[in-house]
Amino acid sequence: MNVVNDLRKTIKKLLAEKKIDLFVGWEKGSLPMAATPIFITNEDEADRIVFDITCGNNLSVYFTKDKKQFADKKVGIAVKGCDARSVVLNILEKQIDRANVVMVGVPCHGVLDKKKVLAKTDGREVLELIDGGDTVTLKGNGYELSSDRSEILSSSCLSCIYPDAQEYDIFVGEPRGEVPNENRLKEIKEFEAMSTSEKWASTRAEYEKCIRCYACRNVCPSCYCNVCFVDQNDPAWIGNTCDFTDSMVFHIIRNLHVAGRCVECGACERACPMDINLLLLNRKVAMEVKDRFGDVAGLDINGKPAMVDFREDEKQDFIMG
Amino acid sequence: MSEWQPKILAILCNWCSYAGADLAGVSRMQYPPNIRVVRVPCSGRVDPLFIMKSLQSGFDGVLVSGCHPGDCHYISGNYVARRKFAVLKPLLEFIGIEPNRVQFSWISAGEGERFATVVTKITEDVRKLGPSTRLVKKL
Amino acid sequence: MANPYIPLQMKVQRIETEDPDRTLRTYDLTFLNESEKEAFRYLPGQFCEISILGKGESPFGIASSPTEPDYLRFTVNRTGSVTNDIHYLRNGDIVGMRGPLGNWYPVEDMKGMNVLIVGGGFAFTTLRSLLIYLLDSRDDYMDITVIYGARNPDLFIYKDEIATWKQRDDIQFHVTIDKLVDGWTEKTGFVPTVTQEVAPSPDNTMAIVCGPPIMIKYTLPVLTELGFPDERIYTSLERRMKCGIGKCGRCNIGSKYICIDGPVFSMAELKKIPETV
Amino acid sequence: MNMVRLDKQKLNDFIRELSAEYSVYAPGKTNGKTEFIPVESSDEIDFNSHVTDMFPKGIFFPPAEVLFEYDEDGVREAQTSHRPIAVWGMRSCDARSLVMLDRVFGSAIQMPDNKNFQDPYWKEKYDNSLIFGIACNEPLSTCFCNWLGGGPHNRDGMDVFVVDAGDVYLMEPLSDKGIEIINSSSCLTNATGKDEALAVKLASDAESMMTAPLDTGGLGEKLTAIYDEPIWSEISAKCVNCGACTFSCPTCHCFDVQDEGKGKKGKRVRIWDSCMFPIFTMEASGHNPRALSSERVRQRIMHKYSYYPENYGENLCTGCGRCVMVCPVNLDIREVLKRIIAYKEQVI
Repeated sequence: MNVVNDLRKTIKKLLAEKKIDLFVGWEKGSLPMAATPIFITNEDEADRIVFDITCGNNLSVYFTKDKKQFADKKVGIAVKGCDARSVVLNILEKQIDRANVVMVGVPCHGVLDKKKVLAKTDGREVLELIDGGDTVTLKGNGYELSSDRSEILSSSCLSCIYPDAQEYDIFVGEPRGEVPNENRLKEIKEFEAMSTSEKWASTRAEYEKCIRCYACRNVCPSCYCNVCFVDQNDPAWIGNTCDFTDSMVFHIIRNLHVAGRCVECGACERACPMDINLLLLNRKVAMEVKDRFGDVAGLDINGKPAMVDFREDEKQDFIMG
Repeated sequence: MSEWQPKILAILCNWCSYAGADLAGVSRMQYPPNIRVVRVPCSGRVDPLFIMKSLQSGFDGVLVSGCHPGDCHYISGNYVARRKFAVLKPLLEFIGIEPNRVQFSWISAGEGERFATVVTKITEDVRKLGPSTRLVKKL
Repeated sequence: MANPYIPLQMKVQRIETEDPDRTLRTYDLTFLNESEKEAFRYLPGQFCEISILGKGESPFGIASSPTEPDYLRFTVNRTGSVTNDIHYLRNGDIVGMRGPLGNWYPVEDMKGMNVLIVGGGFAFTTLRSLLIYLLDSRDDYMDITVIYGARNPDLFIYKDEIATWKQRDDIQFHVTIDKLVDGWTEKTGFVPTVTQEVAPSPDNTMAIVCGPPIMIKYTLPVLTELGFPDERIYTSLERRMKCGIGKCGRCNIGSKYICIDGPVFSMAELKKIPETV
Repeated sequence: MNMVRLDKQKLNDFIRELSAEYSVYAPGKTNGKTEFIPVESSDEIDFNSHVTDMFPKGIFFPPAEVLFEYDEDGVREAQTSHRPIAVWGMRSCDARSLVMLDRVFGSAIQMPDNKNFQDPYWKEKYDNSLIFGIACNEPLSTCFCNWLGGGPHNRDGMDVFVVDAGDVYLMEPLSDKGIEIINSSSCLTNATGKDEALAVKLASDAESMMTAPLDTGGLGEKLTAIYDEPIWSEISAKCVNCGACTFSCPTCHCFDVQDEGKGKKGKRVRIWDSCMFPIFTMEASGHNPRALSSERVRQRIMHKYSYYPENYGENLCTGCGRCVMVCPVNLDIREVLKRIIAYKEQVI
């Protein structure tokens, strides 16, 4: 609760001192499992700000969406570790001017994944959720249960090593520091251990669910092309029907487009109405980028996104002998 | 019906690999007739989308070839391309596309023989895999 | 009931390039099947969806008049992927056609009235249809005035016909270009301004306006100023369209669909719609 | 006709009877999501599903539907040999949505030249269908059907109304087709007065569980009045313009038409589209009448609560709450409606 109070105070101060025109944060949503983005321009509204397990949205998406509603404004933004990396990435890519953004870091202990919560409650509707830190209490019609926080966290949080903003102007609360996470790559390694056919069967089962609503693309702060390659019609690269190969190619190419730019915030996976485990591929790509090029997206504000950079002596084991 | 023959798309850079293919031709080197060549200015021009699109439209294999590192006509095009391929190839393998379907090589203008070897190798690799099915779009 | 999504097949009979840049081409299409030709009845202002199989379809206003039964005429500006492919058509090629779709200019109501036709650029297609239709029963109508503007002299379509119309003494035909160029002897200026100059009388007159959105936007107030009541100003609108039969839901302005409630709307109808034209 | 009872033990037999003539669809689980799937026995039915996660409309208006195929010989209607469709377990909101869609696809739009356009693909499936609705005894917190003229025990769009009454289903046929199927079934017995009383009680219990309805009367006029006001950019500020809401909506029906072909062979397919996407209205010239996010959000709201009611006299929304559940930024349509109704028009 202290974090939330400090955050509110910080926002009020920033607004009062005219350091920012607007603050982007989260407020309590209309559903117990979802906080919702809020844009604050006057101090009174700051009391609506919350920060807890439900604050999953990566707010830096609002810097880059087509409306560019923050253009020419000084914007304060609440950032978790991953959100901060998104902001940094957007700064590196000249989408945001560092001077126009005030990053307020918040200590993140992970955000929830709705589908994991619903698995806990056997699909029963959750009417109230109390974030008690290590345990989270879920209440609904005729039941109340508590869950270990780790059991309902988004897969992105379970593999997270940078829960704090690495780049910030103000940090509210205690930074958690880097989290050594030995099991971080477990899921990927397990997947890699399968045979090619098994991998394909598994991929196919996941991606066949895609209905092409593009929620994954639209909530992604790294996806901000004016015209997305799937929307181009001359040439039309990809069919728009729910043909599986079209959907698969869309997701492969989207993954490559965010290679070295994906901060693994998991917004895409949480936004997916079909519960596709989108992040697995993103994380695999991020792993390759880290292994091969030593780069982690959005970590270094003086860096360069991996895919526009190169070194001459890179490993090229994949080139035919 | 005649025996199935692999159909392979070869995307070659203009300055090295395409010239290498030319050399292989004028030197009358033998290599399998299974490739269809698309010439691009530089391997850096190759959007991974081209590769996916080829697989989707029924090619059994894709070969992308450019200048050796350091020899790019545009100084650094193939370095940037290398990063793309370095990510694309493991990703395709990860999702379960057979590793040998999509291959990359560096072939210089003087390496006619190498061109013949590379084409022979990918043709045999793809022949072993059989017809591509996984990403092929059926109409 | 016939399936409204299935295009009829038509043959390209004649192709004419309208401008030096070759972005505007006129196509005359003929029916492959005599019974389809017999069943095809339309009036000026209606449109068809022309299909290039494998590429898609796009809506085009019919430029021929029902009084020219031998062919259907369309003028196509090369802008997108379908129109691009249409420009690759050769004589004898087959295209798909669905139509006629939409409503038409109020040709019945115009009988016994003066008619003012205001057009701009390559939107003159359905206006050509209307003009030919009126001229083919000339006695049913009173004075006919046409104001037709284009950016430059090259961008008029149906140039030969314009020349013959201008020579007729039973219509007043004004052409105008945006900016004066050497050798131009006709009017110069934007269509709304020229309309103001020509100042056609609103008495017992029906005004039909069709052109680019910006022209329509500035011409309608001029007509109002000249004294035309909203019920006697008609315009033809356009939106991105897919099905053409009121199902796919994208060509709406307000609660109206351009494809079934339009494309022809009276100014009175448009005023009730919140979305601006 | 009076109510009849179906012992839950006999549901499987009943489904089998239906299967003789119909392809039977019911809520089931695929990949962890509930949706309407073809079933052959009651074992496949997911009885816990409330509003299914996905697309009841998909049965009659599939996400991708072939309009025709073509090759060297010309154009042919796609081969469709559908058996008539029976749906078991459709919630009141979803059954109502079909009535709404039928006005667009099924009813003849009379053109001035006496042509009328009906959608043959929709009609073939919907006109021959048999809908078994199921009453909601426990509405969810996201449900707001009672705001929009519906209710948990609403019967619109159903051939047979079904109430889950513990060990039995109470069924009330509402259409001729419904009466026929009830009469021809051997699984049913007559309901008692007690049964009927129970059905009434369940209905009133369910209704009392709903949130207090918002008065949506005059909403259409209000929307028209505030069309040009700045409220729309406030409402749409957090929208990221994905299509999750429209794709999960049982009443959204906008579609795109795409050709898919190779060489001389191919097909024309219609696919679901969403007014949330900028390319929805993007014209070839580059002009886009709804280029801004706020304009697109306004279109969605206007279409549902102003344009459609203007044309057909009823809101194009059943209050099923799916868009509320799937929205990645929690842009709750109920909040939007409340805000619009509470909004004071600014005189411009």
